[in-house]
Amino acid sequence: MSEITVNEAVSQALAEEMRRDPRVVMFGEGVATKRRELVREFGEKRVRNTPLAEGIIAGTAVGAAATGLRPVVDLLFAPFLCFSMDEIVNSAGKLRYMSGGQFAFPLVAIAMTGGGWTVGAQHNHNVESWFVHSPGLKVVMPSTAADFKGLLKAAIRDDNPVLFFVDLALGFEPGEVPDGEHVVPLGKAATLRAGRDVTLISYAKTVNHCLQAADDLAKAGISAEVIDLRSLKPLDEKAILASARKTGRVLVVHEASRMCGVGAEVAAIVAEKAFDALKAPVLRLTGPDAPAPSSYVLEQAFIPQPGAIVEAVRKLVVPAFAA
Amino acid sequence: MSEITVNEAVSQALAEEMRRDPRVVMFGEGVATKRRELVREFGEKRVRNTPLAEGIIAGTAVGAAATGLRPVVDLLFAPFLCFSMDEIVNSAGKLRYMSGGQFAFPLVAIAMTGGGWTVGAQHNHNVESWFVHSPGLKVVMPSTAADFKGLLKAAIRDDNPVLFFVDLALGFEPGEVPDGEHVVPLGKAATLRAGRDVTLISYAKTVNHCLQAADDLAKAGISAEVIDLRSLKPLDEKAILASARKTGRVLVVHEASRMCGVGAEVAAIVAEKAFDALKAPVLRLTGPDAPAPSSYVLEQAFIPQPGAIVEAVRKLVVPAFAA
Amino acid sequence: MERIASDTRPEAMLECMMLIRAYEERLAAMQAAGQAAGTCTSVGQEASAVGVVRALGPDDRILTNHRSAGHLIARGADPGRILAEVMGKRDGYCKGKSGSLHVSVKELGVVLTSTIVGGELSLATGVGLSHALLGEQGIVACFFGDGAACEGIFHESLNLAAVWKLPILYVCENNQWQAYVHRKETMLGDRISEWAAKYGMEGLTVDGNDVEAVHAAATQAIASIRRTGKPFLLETYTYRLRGHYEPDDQSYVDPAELSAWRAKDPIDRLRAKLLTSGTLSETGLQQMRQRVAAAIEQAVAFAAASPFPDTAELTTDVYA
Amino acid sequence: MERIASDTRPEAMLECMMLIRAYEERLAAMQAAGQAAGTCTSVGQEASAVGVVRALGPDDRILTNHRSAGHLIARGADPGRILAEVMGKRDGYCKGKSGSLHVSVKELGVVLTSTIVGGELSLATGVGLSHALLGEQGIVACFFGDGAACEGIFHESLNLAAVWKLPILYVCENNQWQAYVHRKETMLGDRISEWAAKYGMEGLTVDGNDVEAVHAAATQAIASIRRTGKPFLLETYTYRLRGHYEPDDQSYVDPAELSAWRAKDPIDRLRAKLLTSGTLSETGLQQMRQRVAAAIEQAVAFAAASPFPDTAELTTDVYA
Ligand SMILES: Cc1ncc(C[n+]2csc(CCOP(=O)(O)OP(=O)(O)O)c2C)c(N)n1
Ligand SMILES: Cc1ncc(C[n+]2csc(CCOP(=O)(O)OP(=O)(O)O)c2C)c(N)n1
Ligand SMILES: [Mg+2]
Ligand SMILES: [Mg+2]
Repeated sequence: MSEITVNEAVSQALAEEMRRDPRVVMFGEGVATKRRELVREFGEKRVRNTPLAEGIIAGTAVGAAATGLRPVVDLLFAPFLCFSMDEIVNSAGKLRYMSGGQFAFPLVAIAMTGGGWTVGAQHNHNVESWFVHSPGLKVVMPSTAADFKGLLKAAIRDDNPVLFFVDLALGFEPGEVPDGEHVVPLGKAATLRAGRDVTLISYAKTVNHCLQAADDLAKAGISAEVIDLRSLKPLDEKAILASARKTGRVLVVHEASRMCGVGAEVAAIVAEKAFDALKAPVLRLTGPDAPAPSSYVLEQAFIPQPGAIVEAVRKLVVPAFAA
Repeated sequence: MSEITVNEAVSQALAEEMRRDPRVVMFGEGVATKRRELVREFGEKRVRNTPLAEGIIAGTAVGAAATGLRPVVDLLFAPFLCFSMDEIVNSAGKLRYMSGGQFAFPLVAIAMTGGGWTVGAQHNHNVESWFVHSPGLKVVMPSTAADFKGLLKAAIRDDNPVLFFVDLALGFEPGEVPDGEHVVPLGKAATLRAGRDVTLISYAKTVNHCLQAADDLAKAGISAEVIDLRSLKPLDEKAILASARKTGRVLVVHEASRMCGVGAEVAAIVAEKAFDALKAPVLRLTGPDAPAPSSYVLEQAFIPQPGAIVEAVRKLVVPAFAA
Repeated sequence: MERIASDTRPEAMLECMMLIRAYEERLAAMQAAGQAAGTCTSVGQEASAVGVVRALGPDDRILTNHRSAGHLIARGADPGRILAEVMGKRDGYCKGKSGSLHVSVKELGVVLTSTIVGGELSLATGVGLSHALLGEQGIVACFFGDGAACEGIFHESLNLAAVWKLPILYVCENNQWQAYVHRKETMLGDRISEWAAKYGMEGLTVDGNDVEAVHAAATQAIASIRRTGKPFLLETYTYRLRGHYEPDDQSYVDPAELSAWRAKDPIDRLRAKLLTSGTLSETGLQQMRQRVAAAIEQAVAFAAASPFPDTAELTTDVYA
Repeated sequence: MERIASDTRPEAMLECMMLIRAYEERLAAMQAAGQAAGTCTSVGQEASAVGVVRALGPDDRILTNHRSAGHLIARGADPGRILAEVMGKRDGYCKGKSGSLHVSVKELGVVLTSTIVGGELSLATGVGLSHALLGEQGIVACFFGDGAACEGIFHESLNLAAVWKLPILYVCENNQWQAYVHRKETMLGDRISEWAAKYGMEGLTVDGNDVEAVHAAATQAIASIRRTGKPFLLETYTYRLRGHYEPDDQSYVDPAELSAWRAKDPIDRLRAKLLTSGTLSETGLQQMRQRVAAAIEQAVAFAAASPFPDTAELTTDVYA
């Protein structure tokens, strides 16, 4: 084990996978400027700056993936994905199917998002659920340094297009990462804390808020289980349902807006498949239906905070405890 | 009342609103070719063909809306919205907020989607939930000629950006439309059939499939209520919950894929706010997590059909009836 | 096993153009009769397809757009399997999943038929990058329309290909139409090849209704790409003789313009030339017609006999 | 009540440039000290902002990009309210909701500061359409960078503006950088104005570090737009003297290039010229400096004193 930051974990994963597989290439706006160490080790052909044009960056990745390369593209901030939707959704996600399985699209698109830097709604928009909704894509959004490393490595090795979202508030978070080869399979949630009374399901930075809330709840005698989804697609239904059945109470927490978010999907799955085990309504605590504000106070108010999580849990749990 | 098709209803709404308000303009690829009658009545300045470029079509609408016009743009098929995501999501949806309320964006973007024409996944992709998830936008997807007319008129009069989705299988469907001014408010669902035992919630063409299923269910002694959401955002939570509380059993049906679709949102709302009234799990019947196939047999298999709806309802209802 | 066609004798190119024409007219007739789904034909543009595709080598790759039947057939694709795909049958090149406007054939190097206008432009640079980085011999031919040239991705694709020096032959089939909109309504200039210079790329416009001229220009452009590694923009100036999407009554088309272009039909032109020069005899022509007709009958029979896919196919091939 | 600035005397333009510089350097210092969020400065590019904006009339509208402080201040915006916005305070032009890179000021005709690179290009045509259809007098000035010129929307915007004859002055501030990438890595040509001809549009490159030259060129271009109704592409060739986003150590910048451009600093240039010609005295300059310093102190005090927005503001202004 060594302690490294999330950003370092990402850099390690990139370097290790480029070393392992010469077909892995990386490009994007400023990639070669910002990742000098990759350029030094792998050369200017495999690590490239691009013109400022997200459509062709993503499209180039799709075409390259179809014909033998395994591109990783940095699309910077999630709202810029709006310029790559055709390439990601209509091409990367659909062309394996539309070609009757003739072509594969092993590529990874990285994008940052989330509050914390007061960059405003055109740099901060949690749109991961768009890609969960779209066929043919996988979606990953880790919360720990170890998972950033292990999931990025798995994403690069996966033969499908993977969206890899980086919650930008986590970049400098340190975390223990296993030494040596460390690959985390896509599609597996992690139970970060076991509990009896309620399940908190989350991903990205709000996982940490759930862990903080669970500490506070423990002091109040409420035992909360905390599940980090990590992969949003494939979604680990088994882990979600096992915990829901165990505690009978579920709160889903994320920073993305509520309507048709990942929380809606998790709640719907629980309401369908763990219905008989539920002791209380399934609750969601999410960002509001509003663009991300820039002002620090508003930005913090946008994000579900530990205090709000505790409060929501009390609503779920107290009637039972009172009874 | 007169019987007209959905396409005619759309044309009537456009003509009436352009007549009523000189600020309403319409443009898009082939709009002036295909809507000669509008060109004749309102002139080439207000009804325009554009170059083949969805980004600037949408962007032009956003800029025009900010400065006094009320544009309606035809973006043809929903997958082409992928080229307009920045303009719709990052500009139209966010700039009112980001300007602190200084600017308004009254515009309507029309797009067709849905199976029935075997046009394949690059012309048929139900992405309405993306826009429901995004702030600042409204989303409409009617099922009857009367609602096509009334909701399009309301959308044009609304001071927010509205996505208006046309299920292309419905274009030639006839329906009774009230004579004279007919405006249907955004955000109100319609109860198309009252029932006791189960609530079927849907929108677009699958509403018709629900009605057919309800007929069949009635023969089997099961009384189904059918709700047509019509507006996906704002979503008529009140109508959803009232019916859920009444029947205690809910099936949500749509053609869009399951994960993070509108069905997930409806199910999550019901699971949270009608929990105590539920007699059975909330079920969803949706298109699969796959691109829309072209082959007619596969395309039909993609769409939730009346038979499948009946079957799903039996799962929901029979235990109770058996008990 | 697919076979890449490579015969560049004028009479072979004529027969190929006739086959494309016969295939598309038959398909349009079937559509009018309700026997097949709608599609886009390339009637009038066969010289562009055959002239360019037959200038390609076996290691070259192709990306094209919704009007791709000509490119596919010129490359050697089986009209029966194309038609089966259009009809959503199991023996279509994509198992019936793609339908009419998205046929790809990996074995022939056809990476993509994109019905997203511009989709081929967005992927071509990546295919070019693969060729450049993986040490492959071939170049990449990317066919697109004058309409696609209005999409932003045109700008992004050409610029990147120029900056990265990718081995791509961009072929703009300027057929004067963008669905129901005349090209003149969408741009002020007349020659799309002139836009190449802006990117620091070579560009050339050729008479797209003269298959020998197209073939010569493409051969030259491809040689230049192979030599320099740099992209090239070739514009084939031509005309869409049928409607945008079958059935289409062309009521929005200026009849004078249409008939002027009908007079330049690329098939009539080459046939007349070959007959006059004696390269082709009337009997030879007659035999060609018979071979073409037989091929079409066989294709129709094949596609008709092919079963629909099993509904289990609905969710296969989504993920690896 | 906002007042549109319109003084075009050289000494007024000098003072305005000094104000912009002082504002941005103060902001960068505050950011370095952790007192404000990151931002993009336009240090070195003040002549482009002031020269163009002061050539606009009161009915003209402006759309700009993330590097907009110069355009805003040149138009008469209050540095205090801009700073308050950057700091997320209630008295910011957008109530603190937009933050640093998205300040719009309706009363000054500033429709948009887009931090989506190219967002200003996508909206400009619509604003132009409003002007054309609603019979408004003004033209639309759309500022964007050389980086934005690589986005597809550049192509789409210019093409549509040309085809529809919209009254738009496109101003490409070619500052040689696109965040952390030098322009030469992203395009083969050197002059973005040359791309105008392709669209059938007039284009011109001007020395972007000479405010009088910029002002003269913009005045001419605007006159042509008012006369013809047609768009115009003006390129101001300049250089970004500070980093992309504060703080930025510029470690990736070639020091020789940077110092060559520092020698062409637009403020030094005009100041020297005005002093030499006697248009400005040393005392006059001293007074200017004092006024600028006072304005900045006032702005900082204003922004510091402004409260943060109430959290109830989180969900207001989302819908009409
Ligand atoms: C992104 C996108 N926008 C619009 C369409 C609808 N459409 C299909 S073909 C076509 C015209 C294309 O014109 P061009 O590129 O010149 O090709 P042509 O059809 O003339 O061969 C249009 C508008 C589409 N398929 N994709
Ligand atoms: C669509 C989009 N892509 C990328 C970025 C990140 N970014 C912000 S500014 C910038 C450079 C812009 O270069 P240019 O247009 O030349 O403007 P300049 O910063 O030089 O003034 C980049 C890449 C962005 N904000 N928006
Ligand atoms: Mg065309
Ligand atoms: Mg720049």
